[in-house]
Amino acid sequence: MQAQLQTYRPVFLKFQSLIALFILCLGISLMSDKFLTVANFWNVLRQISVNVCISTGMTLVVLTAGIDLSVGSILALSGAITAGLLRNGIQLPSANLYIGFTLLGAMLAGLLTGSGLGWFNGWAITRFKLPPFVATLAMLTIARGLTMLWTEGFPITGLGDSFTYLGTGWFLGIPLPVWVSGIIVAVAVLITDKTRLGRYIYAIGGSESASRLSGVNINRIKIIVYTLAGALAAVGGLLVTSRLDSAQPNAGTSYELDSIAAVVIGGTSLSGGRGSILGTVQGAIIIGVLNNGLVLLNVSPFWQQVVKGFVILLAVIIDKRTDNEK
Amino acid sequence: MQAQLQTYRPVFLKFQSLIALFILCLGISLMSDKFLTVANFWNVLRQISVNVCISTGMTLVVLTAGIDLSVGSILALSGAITAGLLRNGIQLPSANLYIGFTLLGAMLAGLLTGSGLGWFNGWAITRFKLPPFVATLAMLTIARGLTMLWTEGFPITGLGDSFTYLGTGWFLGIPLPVWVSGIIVAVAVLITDKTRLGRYIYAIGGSESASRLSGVNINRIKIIVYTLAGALAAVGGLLVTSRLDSAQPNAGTSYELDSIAAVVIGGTSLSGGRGSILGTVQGAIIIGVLNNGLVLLNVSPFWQQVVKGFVILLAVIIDKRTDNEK
Amino acid sequence: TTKSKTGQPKKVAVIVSTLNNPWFVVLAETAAAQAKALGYEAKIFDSQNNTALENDHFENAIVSGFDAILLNPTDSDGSIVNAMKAKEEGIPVFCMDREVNSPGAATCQILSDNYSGCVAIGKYFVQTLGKKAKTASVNYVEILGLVGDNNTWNRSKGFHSVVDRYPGFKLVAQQSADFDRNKAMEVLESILQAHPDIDAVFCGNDAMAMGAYQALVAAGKAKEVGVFGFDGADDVMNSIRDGKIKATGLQSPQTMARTAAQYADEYIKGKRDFAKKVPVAVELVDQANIADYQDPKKL
Amino acid sequence: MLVADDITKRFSGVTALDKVCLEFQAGKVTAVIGENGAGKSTLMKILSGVYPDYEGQIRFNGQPVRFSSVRDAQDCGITIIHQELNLIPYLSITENIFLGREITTRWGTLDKKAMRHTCQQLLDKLKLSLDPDRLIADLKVGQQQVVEIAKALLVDSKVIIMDEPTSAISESEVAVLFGIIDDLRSENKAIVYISHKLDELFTIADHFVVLRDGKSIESGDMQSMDHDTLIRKMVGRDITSIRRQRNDHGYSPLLSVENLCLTHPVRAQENQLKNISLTVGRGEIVGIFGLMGAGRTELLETLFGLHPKRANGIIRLNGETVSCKAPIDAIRAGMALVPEDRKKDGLVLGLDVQTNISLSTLDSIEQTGLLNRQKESNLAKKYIAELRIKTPSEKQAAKNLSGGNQQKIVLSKWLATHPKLLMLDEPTRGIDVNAKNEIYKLILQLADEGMGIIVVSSELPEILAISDRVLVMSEGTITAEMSAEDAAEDSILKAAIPKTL
Ligand SMILES: Nc1ncnc2c1ncn2[C@@H]1O[C@H](COP(=O)(O)OP(=O)(O)OP(=O)(O)O)[C@@H](O)[C@H]1O
Ligand SMILES: Nc1ncnc2c1ncn2[C@@H]1O[C@H](COP(=O)(O)OP(=O)(O)OP(=O)(O)O)[C@@H](O)[C@H]1O
Ligand SMILES: O[C@@H]1[C@H](O)[C@H](O)CO[C@H]1O
Ligand SMILES: [Mg+2]
Ligand SMILES: [Mg+2]
Repeated sequence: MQAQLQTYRPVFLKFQSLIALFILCLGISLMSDKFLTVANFWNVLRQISVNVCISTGMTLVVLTAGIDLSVGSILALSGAITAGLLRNGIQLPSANLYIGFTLLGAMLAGLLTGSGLGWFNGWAITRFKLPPFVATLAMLTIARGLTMLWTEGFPITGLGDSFTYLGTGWFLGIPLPVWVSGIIVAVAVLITDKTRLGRYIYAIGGSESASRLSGVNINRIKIIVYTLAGALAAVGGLLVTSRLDSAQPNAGTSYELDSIAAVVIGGTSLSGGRGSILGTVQGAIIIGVLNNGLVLLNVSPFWQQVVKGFVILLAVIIDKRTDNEK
Repeated sequence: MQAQLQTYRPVFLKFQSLIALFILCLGISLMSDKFLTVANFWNVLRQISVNVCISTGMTLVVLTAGIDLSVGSILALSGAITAGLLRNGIQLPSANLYIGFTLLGAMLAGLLTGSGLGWFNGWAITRFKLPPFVATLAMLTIARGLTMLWTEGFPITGLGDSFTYLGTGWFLGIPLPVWVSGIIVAVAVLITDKTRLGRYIYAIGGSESASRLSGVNINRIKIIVYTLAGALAAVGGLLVTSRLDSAQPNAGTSYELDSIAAVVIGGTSLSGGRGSILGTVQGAIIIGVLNNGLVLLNVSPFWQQVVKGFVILLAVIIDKRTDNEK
Repeated sequence: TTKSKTGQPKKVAVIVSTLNNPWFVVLAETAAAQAKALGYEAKIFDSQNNTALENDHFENAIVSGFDAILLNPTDSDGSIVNAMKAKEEGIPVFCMDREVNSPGAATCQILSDNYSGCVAIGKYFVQTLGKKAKTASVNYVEILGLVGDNNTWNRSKGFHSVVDRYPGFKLVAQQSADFDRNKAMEVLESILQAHPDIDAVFCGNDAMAMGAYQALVAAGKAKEVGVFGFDGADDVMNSIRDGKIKATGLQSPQTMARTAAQYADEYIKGKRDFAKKVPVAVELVDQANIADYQDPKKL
Repeated sequence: MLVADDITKRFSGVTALDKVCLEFQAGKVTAVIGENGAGKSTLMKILSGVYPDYEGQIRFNGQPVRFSSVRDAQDCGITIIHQELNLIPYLSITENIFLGREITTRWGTLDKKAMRHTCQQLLDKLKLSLDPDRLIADLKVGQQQVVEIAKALLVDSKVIIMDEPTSAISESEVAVLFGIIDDLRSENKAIVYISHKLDELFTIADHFVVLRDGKSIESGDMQSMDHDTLIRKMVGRDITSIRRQRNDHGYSPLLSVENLCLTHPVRAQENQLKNISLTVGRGEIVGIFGLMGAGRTELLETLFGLHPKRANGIIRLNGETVSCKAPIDAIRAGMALVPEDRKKDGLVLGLDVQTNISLSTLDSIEQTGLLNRQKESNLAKKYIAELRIKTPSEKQAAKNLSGGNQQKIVLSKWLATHPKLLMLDEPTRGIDVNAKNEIYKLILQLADEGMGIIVVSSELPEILAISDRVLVMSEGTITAEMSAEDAAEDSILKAAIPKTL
């Protein structure tokens, strides 16, 4: 039995957070009867879907003992690229050139942008042995600057119904962003749990030297992981942009903190090698429920921050407690 | 000789960054004749003095393998407390109570606030074994909320000449904030290099378990370090407030990133145990010179961000290079 | 063109509270463009909503020898010191949009009056919803900007100075969305769970008004609930035209910026007597008068 | 002097110590013996204040004591050399030795000079010729262990516990240590000595205590003991010692190395390996002996593709030239390396046994692109059974296993790749007799199945017992080569001693 439990540790360890989450939900629903409704349920899930996408990538990065501060800026740039191409295509009046983009083309371009910048992160980190903090901090600034340059500081708006459907539509009674983030989580769980890549991610985070000696190509795995993180930030960018029907130049500001918070609250260790995607999802849900609950209860904006801070502390303490008692 | 060099490694290792800094300064001064002037020299030093204060505390925290995300909020709250007490004292009309504060009293109250919140960080981290990231992230939110509550969202202004002198005055031809940060750096170098406390800070970051087995009181050291970080953030808060003659409720937002950047660019490892205060000072100078230079060179604000990102990357790469060649 | 003694063109600094918001991008770029048109070298500084950074910009601008500063202050009180510093160096400061709370610090302030702009919106708000208020209570939501920003409170106070005097109006939720479109949408989504029966939303700026409107569309309530914004951003102007958003307070960043640059030019050419304050009216734009604003400005 | 009464210690699920009673006397060296996982280190950690929660009682000089921290025990005069190295990598030797016991000046600042001086004296006493300012991270494991010993000798204590102090050092250092222990004994200190090298125990110990499965089995005078009896008490049965059966026919060539050189990582004009040429045949076991720092680890690492930029020379495996740019190339060519530092390089300690075993052969448990848990656990179970790895299940985290069992996991990991050439660097370091024997058996069996094997070891008896051929290294060159039959201890040692001293 004990052994059985331990088998799935990399996956289910994380269900530790459930207790804190449960207490949190119970508390809010005692205070507001609007909390436990179907509509609000989808509401919360829809609202966290962007953070879930980003945090899934962040989890992979953190599992390798890295960090990615650039996700928010990459999100903004990818969204802006898609929106800009969709809206204006590429126009080079001097060369008398105009390239229009289909919805799919523009979305692909956004995803490629995100993956490309993520790849650059990974390349810089492995090629020059830079601390991930520095490399991705630089990218945070660079991608934000590029977003400003591309948008000239203005939102790009009016992207058409078929694009906004992605962020606002429903399918089989479930909001599309929830589908997207759900599928991403499912694939990421599969990757971390069932594939070589996932295994190597945990191994590198656990001991880079032992992994190298076991024939793992450390640099390759790291580059893949940062590229994925960039791509997932881009997915987040598409979701945000399509929900708002507008690419905001300042989108995603400080999302890196929310995302790392979800990862850490979900029990993944910042020193790598331990944690899981599902834990992160719970971390994101805790943050989402908290934000939602504070608004439902109409806590004043001043008090909200104080309450939020203490609830996060408590949630993590409760998790630690129950974890130790096991 | 080799041995000699290695002795002072914890202190001088950091002079690695000097090369990048030198190249940076050379580049800027070739492009702008305003850069290498006495006025601009004090200018840059005055501008980085707040970051230097905060980053000194951050370095201590990072050396123990921790992190402190709450410095910006603590800075804001401490500044606001000092400003509020100086301006209004404590008024409890219901109890017919009014307590006025002298300049010194109000400043002490600000410093105590910062130290108290820092102590709370350390206490939460050691008592509940919380990841420092989570505990200080919670404090980031809490202290910001408290600042809003205390100021009701409005800046507190008109604090009197004797207080603003701290941020704007000169003494022996050197701006006071530069004196303050200089003295803090000197004391911190002394602590890290010449005292037990400093030794234990490095030891804990190098290996917590080995330090514990050597009889080091880990919790005590950590609490001291986070308290110091809070106190130094408060000093930063006093400097900012007095420089502006106004406590801004949103002061210090995202200073944690600037500060960690200075620490990491200065060669301190985020996994603890390696690095130095002087390295951090150089990191802060690099960032300060970069900000100053980009403005002097009239780089457009959007391009600034892109350029800044690449220069940071380059600076760290150059350091790594020269470090390896040694 | 205007040259300094050395023959270099004279320089004008545009120090703006943030570029992370298109409204200010327009303000800054118009000011810089106007200064250039008048023959100056112009440079934009972005204070990123940080008064201390603004302070750095002032120092840097003074060191690098700018001849005038067009300032959009981060904070009416915190920026006093900065403006004073320039004054001491003999560099004139012209405030745009937001004021600096000190009579002597700036040479001239060209201001958009947030408070009275929102008084106007408050009046319009009461007027449009008043009919319902007679029979039942009007439930409305307020979405605030950054709670640490005093424009947020100037707007809120102006609005409440009117609306709070009418008993039929009930503020069911007051939440902040940091002037951000996405946050406003999410906040209103949640509020709608608690208060599905609201009649109106007042937002501290237009980006939030757009976000709020989208949340209402998603909830199928866009028809019943009136949205009110502030700024006169393109999106909102178009939405008013399409009958989606009720009203906004149109501030004219272009006018303020051009005037400021114009005054700076006059100062440099010798003029010294400027009015301390030049208010630029915030115009209430609603579905009745939107036709007067045919040509949407880029905003 | 120090008495333990009915000490019981439980870890979640495991009873590590079960009512252990024993006694350590002043002026005597008491050997604590037992297999891996018997509970020796756990007991010592209780006696030195590391684990404050336990059942039972400790008496010190007749007084009941209860240590709630390492400090408490230190203040009572109990010092311990831990089995695991407990040094701070980026502090210097001096800083490590004085950690927690710094000398300060009257200003309260650190008295670096005094500490450096004392440290130098200690290092001299231990014959470790290193600058006290060197960082620990730059030292070899063996040197670190000497520093660990120095740390324990710094303060004047009444009880000194040594938990495998010699696992990583070679015989000359052991001799120095024994000299020091003799001095301590004559100063009437109580010394507790734990080691899996039984010969050492006979040399140094006065008394012995046997622990088996967390229980104290027996204690007595060392003099009344012989090798086999001791082993029987420890293991609970007889074990036969292993010796390689010599085979007369030659071996068909497997590995041949010609003129392998490796430049120094910092001083590029200097070579760490100088024109090494060697061969290993199919089914042959080649033992490489050398003193600390002779370059044996570097040799194995270079063969395994860990230093591609600094190495040159020709390596042929199975007649084909191999150029290993990374370990993966070496693995594909059929090589395997069991590294010297198994905790750092051999295992991912936080992952479980089966994950560690499958790490280098994930393709073999893949099915349609996904890892098959069943196959994986079967693979692990197979090796757990074959190598008799003691673990509650294949899902136990590697860090919770004893040293010997950890080493077997590393071996399993490599056997699973079916290598042609297996390189073992100090394969039995810190491993009990029984497990050692099992590992020897395994090595011999693998050789008989046709695998070529290189064993690097600092233990001469080990080299002599299992090798077909012995190479001796010193200062980066091979200084002697002989068949095991002809190998005499003194000629090997002579070849191992550096000429440039
Ligand atoms: N921290 C721990 N958590 C769980 N179990 C532990 C822990 N430390 C030791 N054990 C278990 O307690 C038992 C005794 O371990 P101990 O380290 O004392 O053995 P030992 O006799 O020192 O072995 P070795 O000769 O390998 O050093 C083993 O079964 C071990 O797995
Ligand atoms: N990190 C390092 N820094 C400096 N010199 C090193 C380092 N690692 C190894 N050396 C030097 O390289 C040479 C060979 O070391 P190597 O580890 O191969 O020796 P070894 O024979 O395996 O010894 P050991 O028994 O300690 O493992 C020695 O001279 C050693 O001092
Ligand atoms: O008018 C501007 C914009 O609305 C901005 O969103 C907040 O600050 C105000 O001054
Ligand atoms: Mg042990
Ligand atoms: Mg070796």
